Amino acid sequence: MKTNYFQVKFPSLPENISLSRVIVASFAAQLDFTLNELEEIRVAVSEAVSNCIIHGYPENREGEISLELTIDNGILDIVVVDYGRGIADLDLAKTPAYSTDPERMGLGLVFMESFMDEMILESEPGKGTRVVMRKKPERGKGHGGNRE
Amino acid sequence: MKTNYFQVKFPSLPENISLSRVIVASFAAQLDFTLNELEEIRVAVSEAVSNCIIHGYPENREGEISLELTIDNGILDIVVVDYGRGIADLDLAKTPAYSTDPERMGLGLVFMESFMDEMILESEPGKGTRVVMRKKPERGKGHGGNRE
Amino acid sequence: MTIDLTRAGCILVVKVQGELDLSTSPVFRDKIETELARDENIRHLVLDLKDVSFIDSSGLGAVLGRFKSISQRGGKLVGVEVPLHLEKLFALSGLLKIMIICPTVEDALNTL
Amino acid sequence: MTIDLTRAGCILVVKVQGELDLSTSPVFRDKIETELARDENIRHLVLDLKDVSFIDSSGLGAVLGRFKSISQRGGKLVGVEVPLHLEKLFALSGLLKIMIICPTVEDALNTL
Ligand SMILES: Nc1ncnc2c1ncn2[C@@H]1O[C@H](COP(=O)(O)OP(=O)(O)O)[C@@H](O)[C@H]1O
Ligand SMILES: Nc1ncnc2c1ncn2[C@@H]1O[C@H](COP(=O)(O)OP(=O)(O)O)[C@@H](O)[C@H]1O
Repeated sequence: MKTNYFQVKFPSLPENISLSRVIVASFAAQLDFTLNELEEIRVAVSEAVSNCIIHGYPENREGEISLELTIDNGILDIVVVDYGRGIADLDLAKTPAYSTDPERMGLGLVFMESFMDEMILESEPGKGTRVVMRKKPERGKGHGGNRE
Repeated sequence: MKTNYFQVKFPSLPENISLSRVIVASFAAQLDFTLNELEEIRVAVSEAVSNCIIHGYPENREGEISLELTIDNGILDIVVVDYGRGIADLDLAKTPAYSTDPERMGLGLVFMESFMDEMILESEPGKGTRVVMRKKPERGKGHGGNRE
Repeated sequence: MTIDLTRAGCILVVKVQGELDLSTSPVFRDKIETELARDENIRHLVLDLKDVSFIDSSGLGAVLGRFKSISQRGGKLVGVEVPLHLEKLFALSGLLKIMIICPTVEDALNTL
Repeated sequence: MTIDLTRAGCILVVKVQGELDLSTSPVFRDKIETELARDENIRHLVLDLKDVSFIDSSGLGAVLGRFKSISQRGGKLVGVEVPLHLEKLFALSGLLKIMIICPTVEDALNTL
């Protein structure tokens, strides 16, 4: 299978979260993911994009979000970036139930980590945050990388 | 209603045409288009992206396609760009049933023109082609621009 | 997302359709809170989640918030017709420990 | 997109499901042309388009191509169960002038 990608940029408006889920689910469907895996990917992307909107650009400050999807060698890579507030303590941020917002559950990063095969969080306070996530279809695992 | 946009870049693979339709239909649904209008928009974008793949990057040459969607003041703008072969004679290209490919119907540009309110075709041979399309929901027409 | 509210005695039954995320949760919250504020006789909350096609941590947080409101009145939160993908997230988030799950609205009304 | 081929005497009935665009039309073309090449007794072509959710000029071109193939054998092309959005594009593209439209497969078989 050929390498494929979608690079998407959009403003941090809540109504764009559902569209980012639609895009990632349609793109990921080019691999042999189960419906359950596609659902997990949708949740992970929803959390990542929501975090950009709530935490990266707080108080409805409008900024740009970049969503980069790649399929290479049967593996889906997702990169979500904002150019906003950033995170000072990455380990603290990843702690289950930790949130800087009392109204929120602190489960976004936990969901991303448990629903994707890999999740890497990078951030520089004042510059922005970058989440890299990777997932390979369960059905393709153990059969070597490329199925074509 | 706030200004919104989606800027998308992807390689000229035929399997990406359906994804470009999904994106534009979901984005356009943020305006008050009828199902019939959404269908017309899907066809127009399908034609524009297909043209980039067949004519812009012929013989499966791989290149990048840019799809830019904007909603401003209740109007949808769509810009589709390739950096490929380009068109020497724009008026000839727009002639119904004209195609440089004997297997094709020569209706793509005709459909774009008749399904959208406005269509502008720009091109420089050897540099690429740019299609700008605009559509406003029929239900919003005659009521002034902005509904919020 | 759409929200339908109906009353059965002291129970408020809320039917949710569509996606429950950051963009739609405020509507979910406001519709229910407005109704709770309007009518002090409401004691329990039943959420019919059959047609919820998506939920994430923002949506789960909105459900937890309603649990808090209804607990303050000494009432219970019941989820009915919960799709499998939602139940999984309810379990992961700990919501299953605080809310009651029933198969149907009727079961919920009989249980409460 | 999926294609199902069935035979009724000298008629090849083709049921198409999904989207007919640049990416899927080659499959549509190849499946039908292979069958036509394999069996010279096929005379007419019936396309059941009920479950075609999308078509554009690439898909219309693929339908036109099949009209050409079947005409060369002296046969006819019939479209059945044509959804409204497809019929509109058939009309705009001129395809309605060369293909027969019938409500159902049965009607088509009785007409041919
Ligand atoms: N994109 C981001 N920009 C700034 N801070 C972030 C971002 N993503 C996460 N954080 C920080 O990490 C914390 C934990 O995030 P998360 O696990 O998603 O939970 P929640 O969104 O419920 O707070 C957030 O409360 C926030 O302080
Ligand atoms: N993006 C493009 N790059 C290069 N040439 C193009 C492009 N779009 C259209 N053309 C030219 O214009 C002609 C007419 O286009 P169109 O009306 O879409 O019909 P068709 O795609 O069936 O040929 C094409 O045959 C091609 O020569």
